[in-house]
Amino acid sequence: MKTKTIKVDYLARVEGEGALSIAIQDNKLDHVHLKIFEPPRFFEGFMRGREFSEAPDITARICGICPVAYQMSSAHAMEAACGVTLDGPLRELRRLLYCGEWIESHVLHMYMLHAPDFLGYESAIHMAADHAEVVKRGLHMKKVGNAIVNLLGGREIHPINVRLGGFYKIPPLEKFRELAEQLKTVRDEAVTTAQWAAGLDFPDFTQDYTFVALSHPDEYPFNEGRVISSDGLDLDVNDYETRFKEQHEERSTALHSVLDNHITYFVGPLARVNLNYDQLSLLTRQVADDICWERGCNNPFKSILARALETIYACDEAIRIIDELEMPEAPFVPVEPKAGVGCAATEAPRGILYHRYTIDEQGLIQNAKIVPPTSQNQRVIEKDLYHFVEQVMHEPDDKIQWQCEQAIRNYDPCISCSTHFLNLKVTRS
Amino acid sequence: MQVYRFEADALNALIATLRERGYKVIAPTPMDGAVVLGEITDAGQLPRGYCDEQEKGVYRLKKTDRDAFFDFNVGPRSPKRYLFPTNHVLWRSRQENGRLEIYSESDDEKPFAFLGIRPCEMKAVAVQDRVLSKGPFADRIYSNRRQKALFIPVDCTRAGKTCFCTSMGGGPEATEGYHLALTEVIDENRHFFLARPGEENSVNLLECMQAVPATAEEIKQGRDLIEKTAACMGREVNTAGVAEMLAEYRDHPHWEEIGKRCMNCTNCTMVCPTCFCFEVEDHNDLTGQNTERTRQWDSCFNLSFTYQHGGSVRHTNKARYRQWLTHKFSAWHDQFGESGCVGCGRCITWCPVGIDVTEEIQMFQEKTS
Amino acid sequence: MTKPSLAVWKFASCDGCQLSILDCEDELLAIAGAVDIANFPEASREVKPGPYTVSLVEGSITTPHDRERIQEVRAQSGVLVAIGACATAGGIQALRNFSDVKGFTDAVYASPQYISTLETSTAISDHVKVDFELHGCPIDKYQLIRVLTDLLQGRTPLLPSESVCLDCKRAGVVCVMVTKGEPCLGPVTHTGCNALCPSYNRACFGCFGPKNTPNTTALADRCTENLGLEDEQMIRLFRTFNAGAPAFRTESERYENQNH
Amino acid sequence: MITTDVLAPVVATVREIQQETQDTFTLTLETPEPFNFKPGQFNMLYIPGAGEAAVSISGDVTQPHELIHTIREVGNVTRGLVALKPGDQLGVRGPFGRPWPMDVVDGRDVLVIAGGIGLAPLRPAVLALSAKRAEIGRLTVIYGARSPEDMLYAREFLGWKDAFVARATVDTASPSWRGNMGVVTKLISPVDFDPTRVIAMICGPEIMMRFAIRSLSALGVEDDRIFLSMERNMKCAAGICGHCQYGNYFVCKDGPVFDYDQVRKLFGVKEV
Ligand SMILES: Cc1cc2nc3c(=O)[nH]c(=O)nc-3n(C[C@H](O)[C@H](O)[C@H](O)COP(=O)(O)OP(=O)(O)OC[C@H]3O[C@@H](n4cnc5c(N)ncnc54)[C@H](O)[C@@H]3O)c2cc1C
Ligand code: SF4
Ligand code: SF4
Ligand code: SF4
Repeated sequence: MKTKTIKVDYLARVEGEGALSIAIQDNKLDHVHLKIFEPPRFFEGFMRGREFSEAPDITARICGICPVAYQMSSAHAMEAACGVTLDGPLRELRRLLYCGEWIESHVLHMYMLHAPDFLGYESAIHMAADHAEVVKRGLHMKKVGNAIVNLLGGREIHPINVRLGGFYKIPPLEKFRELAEQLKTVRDEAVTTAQWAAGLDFPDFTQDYTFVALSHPDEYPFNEGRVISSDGLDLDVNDYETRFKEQHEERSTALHSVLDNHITYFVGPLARVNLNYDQLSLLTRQVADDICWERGCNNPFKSILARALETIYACDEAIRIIDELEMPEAPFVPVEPKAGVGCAATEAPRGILYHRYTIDEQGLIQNAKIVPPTSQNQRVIEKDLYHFVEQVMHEPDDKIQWQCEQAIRNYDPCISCSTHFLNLKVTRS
Repeated sequence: MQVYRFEADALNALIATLRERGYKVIAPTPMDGAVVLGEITDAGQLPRGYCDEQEKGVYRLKKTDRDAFFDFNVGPRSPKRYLFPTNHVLWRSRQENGRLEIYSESDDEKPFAFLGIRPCEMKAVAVQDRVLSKGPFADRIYSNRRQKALFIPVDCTRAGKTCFCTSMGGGPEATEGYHLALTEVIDENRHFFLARPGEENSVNLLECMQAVPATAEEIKQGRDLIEKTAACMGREVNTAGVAEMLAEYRDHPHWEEIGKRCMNCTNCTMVCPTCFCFEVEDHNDLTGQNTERTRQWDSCFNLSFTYQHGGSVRHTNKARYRQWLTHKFSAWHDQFGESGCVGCGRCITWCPVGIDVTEEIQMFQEKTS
Repeated sequence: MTKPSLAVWKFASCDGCQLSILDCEDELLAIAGAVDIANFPEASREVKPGPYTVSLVEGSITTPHDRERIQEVRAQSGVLVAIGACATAGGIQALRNFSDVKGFTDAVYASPQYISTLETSTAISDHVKVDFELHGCPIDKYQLIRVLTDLLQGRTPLLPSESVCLDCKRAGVVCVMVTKGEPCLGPVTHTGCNALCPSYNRACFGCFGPKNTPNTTALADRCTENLGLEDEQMIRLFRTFNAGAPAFRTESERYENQNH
Repeated sequence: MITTDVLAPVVATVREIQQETQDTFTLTLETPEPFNFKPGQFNMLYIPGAGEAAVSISGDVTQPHELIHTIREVGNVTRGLVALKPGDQLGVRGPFGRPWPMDVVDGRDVLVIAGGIGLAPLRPAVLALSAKRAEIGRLTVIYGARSPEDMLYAREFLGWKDAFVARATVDTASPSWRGNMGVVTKLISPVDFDPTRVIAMICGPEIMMRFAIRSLSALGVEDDRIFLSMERNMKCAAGICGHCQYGNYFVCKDGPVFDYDQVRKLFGVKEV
């Protein structure tokens, strides 16, 4: 019996630490394991006993790549617990902040983490040697995405300006206006990005997926909406845990989330674009048509196109918000603690991020639950790999390895987020 | 000297004229819960109808039912911030193959017109003059900005709880260095300003405000306000023998006690209008070829301040506080022939833990007498 | 002349500090020109073998495996720079140092028996010699560039370790503690952020860790005696991202043990 | 308008760099203009990216076209200075400071006491004194170093020994060392000078200066005839940055040379 193992001990160009192991026996696939060895950090544990107002700052530290997502989910969950809803300019500014993080994170992923796979480079820095203009475009787009987070959040990583009820301080209108000018250039670059990405070589790989995303009647989802799926699910966020459950497997410090105890599902840009296509801006839909985007796309490698489309959308939306922006009367509305439970789900760049908190009448946190996008996608990643490896099994190991890594990067997994994640190991016989 | 009077509404004309003449008008304006100095373009940006309440470690901005423009005392910023900028590029250099070129940075800041600063701040400018432009070496940036600046202080008609200018000879009436000194008079019926042109010929500034010679009655009204202010200072220092006492008692155990309370956070030195210490720093690009040398405000409360190879001379809180207080009230006399303190009270208000120089001096006086 | 090499290592962390490198959008290609980025998995698949001229280490030591791994990293590194609150003080995950880790594991994981972890989260310098510490949660990217520039040009990096107040006042920000009575950690916190929080009207929460010679006791006394804070609040104030830094830890324990 | 900027250096070129001891080097610089200075004065030397360091001028006042500095490598700036090669350029500002009291030495004995790198600021004084031997009384130089290998200007020192009284002592040495061992104060002897008339010039670590002063005082040398050179952190050297304050003095402009009468009260206090 010949057994062959392909191992990736340390997955590169993903955030956090993970490994992959594939075993092939007599030319038949034996197993594919995605292992997450990101050391556990116990956020839910030490949130207990903290003040409700601390949640946005503390949970941001779960992930340096999408801290805004954590701040948004935790703030909305706490506000829900206290019976506060934001509207008007404060609600719009929160969307604007999220636009910044989407642009920054999507561009980082497209240009620096994912594109090198398509073009056969080890990294964007290697890629820059032959495609300097492309990389510089990416860096410029990322910079402006970051500039939004910087202005409204104070800094790009772990912003300091988000608080329950709104913000600590609203920067002056003219600063937003300056940003809007830069965003117009970035929107053009985002259109170029989509056209450029459409020209990449996509492996011929499609699967039947259950896509899950938030959905809102009036807008493309960021901070609120019902949880819907491609299979007809339509759930209030407060009922999220009745259908979605997390499981813990030995090979991982992360938890896997499943729908209705057995359904593997898919969250993130591809799910969002598929489920909320009509809410995208006109320009985004026009570009989608130009690049022959198929509605209901189920090739995960094309997630890079979904990201490109969402980047155009995020620029459009940010420009719209700034154009219509009126300064709020106060930077925040007061949020008084109230004993109870609050849930919220928001759309992190990588997919749904769910938070639930129980607080007491003083606002001290009794219980916290956080379900990050990566733990929701982990099963679908493994499943993808399983089928994908079957397709490429005949290839040399180093090629399998690279392509498997690419298949994982389709999901832009953020391992640090999964708190609770990759090495490739292929065993062949 | 002739004293003039103009109506309160005319301030806008003054601001417009100053701007027309090429000045950046720096005046008090409300910001984030305090009255601070900042550039203004319109009298509407003045803190009209605001007053401040100050105590050690506490500052609160309040609305009043009066319409006065200058009904507050000093805020955390002083003219020092403009004449002696917090962060400034001194020069740039370029280095290639061992050759070095140094380019001095010119300072192309517009001249400042300080409007509505306080008599103690005028005094503080005079104190800084001695340090930064009248010593054996003059600081180029300060001296040039200082020479070009125009000063229109407003006398204090209300004393803050942390003020002690009368003890230090700083106020409440502007007496030197000004181009035009104003007194704001407001009662049920009238709201006007008295104006005293300074030594420099600045009478021509009065035209735009349609100022007229003030009546004896009006002049007296202003005088009364200033006298009343002088009589109700929030704090007081008996300066007799203080310089000698502090120089003498460098080893007194009371320093230890203050050391326990002081956080060496530098706030007092940063807000003090006379503190002048600075730090210089080089910034390189990654190639090492291009360098920018900057200077920024420093503080004797910093550990790095006295760093010499092997460690810092003043490594304890107590020694750093002693340096500061002794410098202000004692060494300054030896160095510059006057006190380094003008009694503005900023260091008392803006100390986050409320350490009060007047109290500490009094404590020394009691413990050493 | 061969280019100096740079390696970036991750231990328990959120990846934010190393992301700062990729966030140097204007400087990234210049950095890549000046150094050979030999090992930086977040950015590149390519891993060149050590030794490395400069290693940037992010994250804290929380597992037996990581405790071994940091020794290997040290052995392969010329200059080792610890970056961020996790690497310099144990990070937010050092909150476990104050309670029972098993309780946390049970709270988070359904099958806690699979989790292998240490009782404490500790700074890199608790395990190996660290040549330079860059503070912040996250670090400031401009400070990082300064440190790299200094190291590349053979200088010892020198960053100020004074209070946030120094930069707060230089920036002309109005003090939140004095005008609003909010407990601000600025007076005892290391500069580096340009007084970011106060400039957004909020009190500093100490994400850059303790400054040199911090007088935490004087600050805490003021908070409890004059600003009306409860002991529990004082403990929480000092126990966030730099809870494990000695000065903050000691102060929080003083309140926990009621000896103040 | 003030156009000259006391903070802006001029560019000087390295003519020669010579290793004195393991960690100490002597730099000879050329400046665009002859550089007139007095013994005991110092310059601010600038290395781009690293910053400035105060360094005493160690050259001969009669040779204003060559600017000599002896530098011990301790940190970024000094490391940058010793890395210079002939032909390299650097920034120089100066000269600054109050010099040794060369105007009061005529007709008097002069005692020079140096410890370690402290000989660097005293060298111009020794050279000037030795050039005017006829006008002064007896000249004595005593010098303490860590070890024989740490002695500055070792060859020149041998020449001094022939011309006047020059003695050296070291803290530690190999058995082949024939000279004195122990602290520098042991070499202070009233045989060499008249304590009632002598002018003493001291430079070295503060602790060494303290012991030297104690010995001199014990011999009856008055405070105002004992001169010492102080060292403090300096950023401007022009009396405006505040760093070098020492009690009521600025070391850069009131010093670095003080007579002991001026600083006696401060000398005993910690952390001034
Ligand atoms: C009047 C005078 C004359 C002198 N003459 C001579 C001489 O002839 N020869 C000679 O060799 N030396 C002389 N010195 C001493 C010389 O100036 C110092 O050794 C020199 O400044 C060291 O500079 P550096 O950058 O190499 O070392 P460092 O001591 O490392 O750095 C100098 C500066 O960097 C900062 N710094 C460095 N490390 C720290 C830290 N850990 N914490 C805080 N801040 C720090 C400080 O601001 C300090 O000013 C003289 C000094 C004075 C005042
Ligand atoms: S020492 Fe205090 S009171 Fe005196 S001038 Fe400075 S800040 Fe004002
Ligand atoms: S706001 Fe905080 S950091 Fe700023 S001066 Fe006040 S106490 Fe210091
Ligand atoms: S002010 Fe304090 S909490 Fe805010 S960024 Fe700076 S160090 Fe961190």
